[in-house]
Amino acid sequence: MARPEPQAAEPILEISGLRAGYHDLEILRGVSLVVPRGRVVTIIGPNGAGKSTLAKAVFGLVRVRSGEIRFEGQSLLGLKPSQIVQRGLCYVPQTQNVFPNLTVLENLRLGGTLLREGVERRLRAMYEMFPILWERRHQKAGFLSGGQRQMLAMARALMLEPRLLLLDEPSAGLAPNVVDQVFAKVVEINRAGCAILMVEQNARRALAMSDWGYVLDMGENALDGPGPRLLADPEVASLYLGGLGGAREKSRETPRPGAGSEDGAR
Amino acid sequence: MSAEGKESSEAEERALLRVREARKLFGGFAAVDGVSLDVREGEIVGLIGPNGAGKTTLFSLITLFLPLTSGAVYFRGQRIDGRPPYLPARLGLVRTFQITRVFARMTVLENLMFAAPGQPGESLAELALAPRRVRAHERRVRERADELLRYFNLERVRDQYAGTLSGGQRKLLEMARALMTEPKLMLLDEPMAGVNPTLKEELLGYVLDLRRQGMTFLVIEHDLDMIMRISDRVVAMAEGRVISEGPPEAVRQDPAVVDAYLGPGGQARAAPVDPGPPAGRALREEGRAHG
Amino acid sequence: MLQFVATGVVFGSILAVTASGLSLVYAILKLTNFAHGDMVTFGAYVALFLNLALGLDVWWTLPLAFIAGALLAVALDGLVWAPMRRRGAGTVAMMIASIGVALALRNALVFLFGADTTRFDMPVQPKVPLGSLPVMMSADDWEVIVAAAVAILGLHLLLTRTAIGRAMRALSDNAALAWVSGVDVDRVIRWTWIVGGGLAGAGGVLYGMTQPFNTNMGWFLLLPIFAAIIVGGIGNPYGAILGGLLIGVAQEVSVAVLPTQYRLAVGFVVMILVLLVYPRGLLGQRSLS
Amino acid sequence: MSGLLAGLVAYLASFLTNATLYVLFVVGLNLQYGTTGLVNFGHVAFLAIGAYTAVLLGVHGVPILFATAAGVAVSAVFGVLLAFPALRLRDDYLAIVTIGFAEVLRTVVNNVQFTGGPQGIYGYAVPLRDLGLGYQAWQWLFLALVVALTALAFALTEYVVRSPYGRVLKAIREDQEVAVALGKNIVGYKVASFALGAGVAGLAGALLAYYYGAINPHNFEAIVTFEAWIIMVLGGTGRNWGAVLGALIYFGLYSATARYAMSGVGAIAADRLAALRIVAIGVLLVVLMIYRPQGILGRKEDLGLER
Repeated sequence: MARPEPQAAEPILEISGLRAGYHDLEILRGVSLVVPRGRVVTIIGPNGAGKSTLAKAVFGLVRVRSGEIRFEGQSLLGLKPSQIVQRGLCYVPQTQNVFPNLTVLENLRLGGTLLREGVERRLRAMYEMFPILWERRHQKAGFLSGGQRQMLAMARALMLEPRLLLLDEPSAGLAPNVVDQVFAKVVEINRAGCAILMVEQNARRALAMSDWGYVLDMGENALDGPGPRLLADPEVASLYLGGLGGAREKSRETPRPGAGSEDGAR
Repeated sequence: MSAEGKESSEAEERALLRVREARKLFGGFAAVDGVSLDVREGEIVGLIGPNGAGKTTLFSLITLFLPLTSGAVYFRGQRIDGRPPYLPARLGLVRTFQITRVFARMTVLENLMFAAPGQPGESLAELALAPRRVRAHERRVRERADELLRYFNLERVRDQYAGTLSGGQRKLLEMARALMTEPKLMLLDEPMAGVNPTLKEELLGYVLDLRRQGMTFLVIEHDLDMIMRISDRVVAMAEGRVISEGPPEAVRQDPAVVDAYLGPGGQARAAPVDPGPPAGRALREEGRAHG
Repeated sequence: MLQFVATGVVFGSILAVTASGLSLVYAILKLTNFAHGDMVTFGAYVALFLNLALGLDVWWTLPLAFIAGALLAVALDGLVWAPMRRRGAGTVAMMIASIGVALALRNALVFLFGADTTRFDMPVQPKVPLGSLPVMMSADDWEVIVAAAVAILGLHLLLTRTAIGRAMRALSDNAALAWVSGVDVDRVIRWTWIVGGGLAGAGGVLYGMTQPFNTNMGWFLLLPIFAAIIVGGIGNPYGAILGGLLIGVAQEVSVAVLPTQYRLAVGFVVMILVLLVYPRGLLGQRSLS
Repeated sequence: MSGLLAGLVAYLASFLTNATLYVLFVVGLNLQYGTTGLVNFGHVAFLAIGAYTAVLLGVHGVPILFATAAGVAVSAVFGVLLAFPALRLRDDYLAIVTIGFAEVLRTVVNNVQFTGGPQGIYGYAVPLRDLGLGYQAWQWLFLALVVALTALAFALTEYVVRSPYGRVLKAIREDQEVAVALGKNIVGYKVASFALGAGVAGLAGALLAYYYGAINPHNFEAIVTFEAWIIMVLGGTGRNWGAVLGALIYFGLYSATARYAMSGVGAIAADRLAALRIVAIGVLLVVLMIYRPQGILGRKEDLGLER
C-alpha cells in the first residue's frame, strides 16, 4: 500500500514520541501526530487503544513520561490547563463536560472566564451558532438532553475563540441523528477557521469528515492517512475491528432497522 | 457449527450462571436493559460492546454489587439476586476489576491468604479456643497461596506490599487472589486493559490453562482479537441490551455488532466529505484473514 | 416558649453565618475543617482587642474581624493546606491536621488573652417586648439578626452574581472540568478562604455581642456548626443556613424541657436523627447551587 | 541528696505509668483506625466510660477485679452502640459523630448526680493499696500492674491483628468493597473492631482512675483523644510498637517542658505556658501530617499508596 503524501499546511499541533500513563500502566507507548492549521484530524482506534489518554495528555491531565507536545511551535509540557487554554487550545471532555448546576448562560460565561473583553460578542456568536442554547439560556445544564449538552460543551470551549479544539468522543452515548447534528456542528466550527483534533470511536462518520486520520493500536501509531481513504484501507479494518471487519459490507446492505429515525432527545 | 442446535437445547440444565431479563435503572437511564444470558460450565464466554454498553454494570449486578431494578440472577441453580453481596464469592462466583484493586498496604501473600474461604481464624472464638486448628488451617492456606504465587510467577514479590507492584503484577495478583476463593466461575473485567503484548499472551495462557483445569469464565474485553481467540461464545452488548450472541464467527458477522462499533452504516448520510469508493471486498477478506 | 424560639433564631442566625462559611470550604476544598470553630473564636478576640484596647465600637469591629478572619484563613492555606494538597494528602490526614490547627490556634489565643470568660465593652440594652407577643428582644438581638441576614445575602449575591462566585460553584460542581475550562483554581481557593474565614471571624463578633465568651467558644460552637451543615447537607451553604436556624432553635427550645447544659447534646441528637433519615442532609449534598 | 534521688525515682514512676496508660489507650485506637480504618475522634469517651464504670461499681462494693472487668465490658458495649450508626458513614461524618458522642457524654457526666458532677469522685478503693505499702512502693507495684496489663492487651491485639481475623480488618481498611466481593461479611468485623478498641480504652480508663485516685469530667476532655492520635501517628499508624515509641517521645517532650509549665517562666504565668505547650502539640501534629504522615516507624508507602 502506498503511503499518503505528507500534509501540506503548517502544523498547529505536533506530538512526537509521546509516552504517558497512569501509575505504572503505560497507556501511550510512543505516539506521534500532526494537526495542520485549520484542518480536522481524527484519532480512531479500538477501546483501550489510548485515544482518550492522548487527549488528556495534551491537556496535562495525565503525566507525560517522554516525548513532546508542541502547540504553535511551543511546548505544552508542564503547563497548567488554564495556561494551555489561554494559548488557544480548548478541550471538551468525553463525559461530564458541562456544569450541571449552572445555567446554560453561566456555563458559557465560565467558558469565557479568561476573556478580558468581548464576552457579549462571543455569547452572541455562540447563540447564533447554537440557537437551542439561546432558548435554554436560563435553564440548568443538568436538564439538557445529551445532544444539547454536547452542543453546550462545545460552545463553552469555543467562548475563548480557540485555534484548536480538542474533542473527546463527541458522539459517545448519543442517538444517531443527534450524532449527525453534532458532527455537522463540528464541520461548521472547522469552517469558521478552528482546527479540530477529535478522538472518536464512531470511525465511519468521523473519518468521512476528516482531512486526516490516525489509527492508534495498543498505545502506538498504527496507520494514518486522509480520512475517507483511511476508512477504505483494509488494514484499518483488521487493526481497528479485530476480526469484525468482514461484516462491514454486509452491514451496509442491510442497515439496522430504525437506525436513522430514532428521536434525538433521549 | 452443526452442534449449535444441540447445545442450546442442553443450555438450560448445564448453565452455571443464568441471567434473566436483568434491568438496572440509574435515575431514568437504563444502564442494563433486559439482559438475559447463560454461562455453561467449562465455557469461556466473551462479553463485548462499545463503551457505555453496560457490560461492567452487568458484572456488578451479577455479583450483587448493585441491586437489580428487575430481573433475576441464578448461580448453580440457586437464585441469588437480593441476597447479601458476599454470597456470590462463597458460592464460587468471583470477579476482578477493570482497574485493579489490590489491598495496597498488605503484602502479596496476605492479599492471597485473605481470600481463602472457610477460615476458622476469622472468628474470635476459634482464635481463642482452637488456636491449633487455626494454625493448621493457616498452613494449608499458605501452601495454596504459595502454589498460586509460583503459578503466577509472583514468588519474588511474596512479602512486598501489594501497593508496590507494577500494573502487570497487580493483574496477576488479582487473578490469583480470585482463585484463592476456589471459584467455579470467574468474571474478568477487561483483564487485558493497559497490558503490554507479552503479558497479554501470558494472561491468555493462564485463562486457557485454567479452563483446561475446569474453570469457567465470563470475560469483558475490548481487545477483540483476543476475545475471538479465547471465547467459545461471544455476547455483544450495546446501549444496555444484548444485540448479538453466539459463536465468535457468527457474532463477528452480525451487522448489528459492526454498527455498534463503527457507528451505524451508511456513512455518507451526514458526512460532508465524500467518503470515497467503498472497499468492502478487500476489507472483508482482510478481516477474515485476521480472524 | 416563643421566647426560646426568638433566642433560638438569634443563635441560629449566628450559626448560619459560621456554618455557611464552613460548608463553602467543604464544597470547594473537600476539607472537613475542625479548626473552623477556633477561627470563629479568633474573630471574637480580634474584635475584643479592638474594642477593649483601642476603644473601638463593637459594630465597627465587625468588618475588621471579617478581614482578620479572611487573612488568617489565607495564611493557614499557604502554611498548611496548600502544601498538603500538593502532596496529595488524604481526607483523614487533612482532618487530623485541622485538629492540630485548632489546638494551636485556640491555645495561642489562651496564651495571648488568658482563658477567662470575657465580654465586649458595649452598653447593655434593655429587652423589650415584641409587640403583643410574650417575647423579649433587645436592639442588639435584632441587629445581630440583621447583620447575619446581610452577611448571608452577601454570600448569596457573591455566589450567583459574580464571576468568582460562578467559578466557585463550577469548581464544586465539577472540579476537573473547571480546571480544563481555564478557571484559575488557585484564585478561587483563595477567595473561598477569604469568604469562609471572613464569615467565621464576623460570626465570632456576632456571638460575642449576644453573650460572654472565652477561648473555648469555638470548640463549643463546633458541634452545632457541624450539626448545622450536616442537617442542611454538607457542602451546601444554603443548607447550612437552614440547618443553622434549625439547630439554633432546637437547642434553645430544648431549654424549656431540659437543663440548659444539655443544649449541646440536643444539636448532636438532631444531627444523628437527620443522618439516619436523610443521610445526605435536608438539602442534599455537594452543590453550591 | 537522697531526697533528690527519691524525687527523681518517684517522677520516673509517674512518667512511666502515664506513658504506659497512653500506650494502652492508643493500642485500642490503633485497632480501630490503624488496622481497620475507622476514624474515631471521640476515643476519650471510652476512657471515661471505663473509668466511671469501674469506680462507681467499686464505690458500691463490687470487688475491684469485677468492677474493672465491667469497665471494659461497658466500654465495649458503648463501642457497639456507636458503631452501628457509624458503619454506613464516610470518614468525615464518622469523625464528627464520634467527637459529638464524646462531648455529649462529658456534658452528661458533668451534669448528673451519680457521677459526682463537676467535682467527680475521689477517695475510692484502689488495687494493691491495702497491702500496707508506702506510696512509693505502691507506685512501682501499680506500674508493674499497668505494664503487665498493657503487655497483655498489646500481645492479644497483636495476636488478633496477625491472625486471619486481623487480615480481614486490614482488608476492610484497604478496600471494603473488594473484601465483600471476595466473600467476607464485613459488618460484624467493623462492629467488633470498634468494640474491642473501645474495650481496651475502657481498661485504660479504669487503670487511669485507680492511678489518679480521683476522677472528674475535666480528665476526659477532647484533648486526650487528640493526644492519643498524636502518639499514634508519631509512631506510625497500624503498628503497636509505634504506640510505644510515640508515647515515649510525646511524654518525653511533655516532661521536658513540664517544669516550666508548672512554675512559669519569668513574668509568664503557668497557665499561659501550658497553653503554649498545646500550641506546640498542635503545630507538631500539623507538621507531622504535612511531612511525615506515615509516622516514624511507618514505611513510606504506608500513606502514599492510599488509592
